[in-house]
Amino acid sequence: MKLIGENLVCERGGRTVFSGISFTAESGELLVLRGRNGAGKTSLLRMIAGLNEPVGGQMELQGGRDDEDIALQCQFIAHQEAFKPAMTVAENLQFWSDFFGGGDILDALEAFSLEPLADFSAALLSAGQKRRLALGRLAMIDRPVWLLDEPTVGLDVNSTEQLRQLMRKHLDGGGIILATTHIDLGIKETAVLDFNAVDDQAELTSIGEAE
Amino acid sequence: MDLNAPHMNFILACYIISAVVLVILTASIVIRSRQVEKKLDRLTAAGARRRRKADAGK
Amino acid sequence: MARFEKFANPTQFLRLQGFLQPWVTAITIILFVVGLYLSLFVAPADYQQKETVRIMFVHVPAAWAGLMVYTVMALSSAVAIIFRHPLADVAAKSAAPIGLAFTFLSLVTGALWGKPMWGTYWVWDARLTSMFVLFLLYLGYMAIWQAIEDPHRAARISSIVALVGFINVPIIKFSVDWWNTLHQPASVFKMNGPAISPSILIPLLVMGAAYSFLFLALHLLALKTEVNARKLRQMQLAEAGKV
Amino acid sequence: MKPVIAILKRDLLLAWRQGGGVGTAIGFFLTVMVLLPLGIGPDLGLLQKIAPGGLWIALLLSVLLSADRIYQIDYDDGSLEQMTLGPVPLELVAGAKAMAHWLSSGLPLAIAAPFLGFLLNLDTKLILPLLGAMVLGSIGLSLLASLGAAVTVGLRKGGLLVSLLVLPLYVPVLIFGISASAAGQAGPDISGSSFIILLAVTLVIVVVTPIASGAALRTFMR
Repeated sequence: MKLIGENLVCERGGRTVFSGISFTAESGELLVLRGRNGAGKTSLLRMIAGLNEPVGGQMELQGGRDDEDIALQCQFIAHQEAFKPAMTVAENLQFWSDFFGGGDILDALEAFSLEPLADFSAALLSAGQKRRLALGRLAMIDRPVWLLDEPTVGLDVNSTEQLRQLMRKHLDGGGIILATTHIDLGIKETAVLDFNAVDDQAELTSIGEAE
Repeated sequence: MDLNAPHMNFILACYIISAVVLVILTASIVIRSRQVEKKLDRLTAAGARRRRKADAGK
Repeated sequence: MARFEKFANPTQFLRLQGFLQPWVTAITIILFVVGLYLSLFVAPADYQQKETVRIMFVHVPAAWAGLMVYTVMALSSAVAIIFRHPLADVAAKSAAPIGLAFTFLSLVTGALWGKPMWGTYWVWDARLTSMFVLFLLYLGYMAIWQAIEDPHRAARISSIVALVGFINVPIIKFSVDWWNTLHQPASVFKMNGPAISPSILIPLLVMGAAYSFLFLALHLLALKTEVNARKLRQMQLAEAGKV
Repeated sequence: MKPVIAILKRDLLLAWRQGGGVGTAIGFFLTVMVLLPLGIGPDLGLLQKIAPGGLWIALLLSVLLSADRIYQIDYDDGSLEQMTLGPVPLELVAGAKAMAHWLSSGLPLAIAAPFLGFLLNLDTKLILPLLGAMVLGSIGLSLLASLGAAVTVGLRKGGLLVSLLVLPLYVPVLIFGISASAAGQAGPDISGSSFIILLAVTLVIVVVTPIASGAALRTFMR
């Protein structure tokens, strides 16, 4: 499986956020997006998730389920956790499982050891717990491409470790991950897409197998 | 049209109000058009001056 | 997403507008002069209404133009959504105030006509009520542009609102007419008289053409302003980017 | 279809848990019921004449005001964003949410309204036809209100704008709703035919609303 983007152009409010971005990410690869804030890292993730259409260039997922467009084969974990405080943790997870068509909520709970909180109302959760709940969806819903926007924000040390194992398992299973992050995820990045390049021309700089 | 027919004031009122509203509408569009054009010319002129300065400086 | 900085068709439009504007303005003025002369001096007084029939020459064209402009807005909104044409939603936006003015005039002249006819300024006649609702649809459309800052988003949402409004215009017209017949079996006096004699019809058509050309002239100019305003915004954005 | 049912179940559960929705809507409805006689005067004969109209106007205003929050919360907490990635198009999501809004506040209001008619000295034999017309009419009212909510999601003064956008679209539902509930009051029995026309108007709304809402929501996602 291979996710390809060719000279993508993103525009927001009449201003060009980035142009001419190309990248490829194959099964088992982690592509990390780096760059200053506002360089368009999140915009690229949102573009792959089908939330905003590219003004130029095109994207392709080779080897995925061709009948579905890319967005349906992605999971996009953004800053907002999308949970309803009036419902319990289990109810929230069950809703997302039904909505995305299946997935056992136990996987989500176990991935970040949230089982004891299952029947708690989501309103009682701390920011970190809410973060773990959102990331738990990754373990529950089976989609090949993961789009993670600053996944480690708000996580403590062992949650970050749990996230690392989850990502490790996903990559070994042939999944693809694109993530924006400032810290080292502890997984060897097969490639970095640096948005800091001059005048919006981000280049894909592959890091050798060294580390 | 005889001017002292009954309800003449209604007829005249209709025509006058129509004329006034249409004139105001036209004026507002023309004025806004001139304003935008003036701002645009000023900006392009400023841009041209800066480019000339940049070329002179090279 | 519409690509606004690609000025291919706006420059074509600006050239077309530059060419058409003087001609259309001239025709509008001529039509108005002829129309007013015919309406005020040539058309005979109605045997029943006497002189007040002349109000019709400013009322019916205004109502007709108000409806035509909303149709133009709906069509250009459809083009904006389907073909993502960068000029289409601006065409709808610049047409709205003109349509609002026409609809407002049709309501005012309709009310002023009501006084000599039925003794009250406002009568819930089917046509007047439908025009009133159309007036509200215009206000709703223009309120969208005020409420949303980002022009791209405002353009898309206003196109949707115009189209939904347009689908409802015939339904509202039908329901108001139906409602009118329900409560007033047969209103004694139809708005434009039993049959229109040529002596009345010609001034009406000329005035109708005058209002339509006035819309065309104003719309061309307003559209040019919108194109320039967008260019201005782009340049200011670019300047802001450099600072 | 499972995702649509999931949304329906979730929204109904939320409406039930938060409870406030229907309560405040009925509260608002009763307020209008008090204002009408205060404005028009306590003359029972007059009130009886305007009762169906008054009930309908109170109903449509209550439904309109209770619809303001349908998409706002999901937009703010990121649920709507996740739903765009779901297996069903946004149009169906909008349809499911509008249906949930109708079931959780439009319908209860429509059922309660005729029985509150006694406040306006409503003729008791009118209660049943009014109930039938209002239940059907409330579908159109709820869906149009949800369309207004979709078009103004994320805007500051959205509430005011929703009223201006949606109320003109209420005209057909109001006109045919009232004549459907008049049950032979005005001339020959036309409530039957107007009931069918009301149904037709409702069907048009049921088709148009999800499509327009989906398009509007997608614009706000960008």
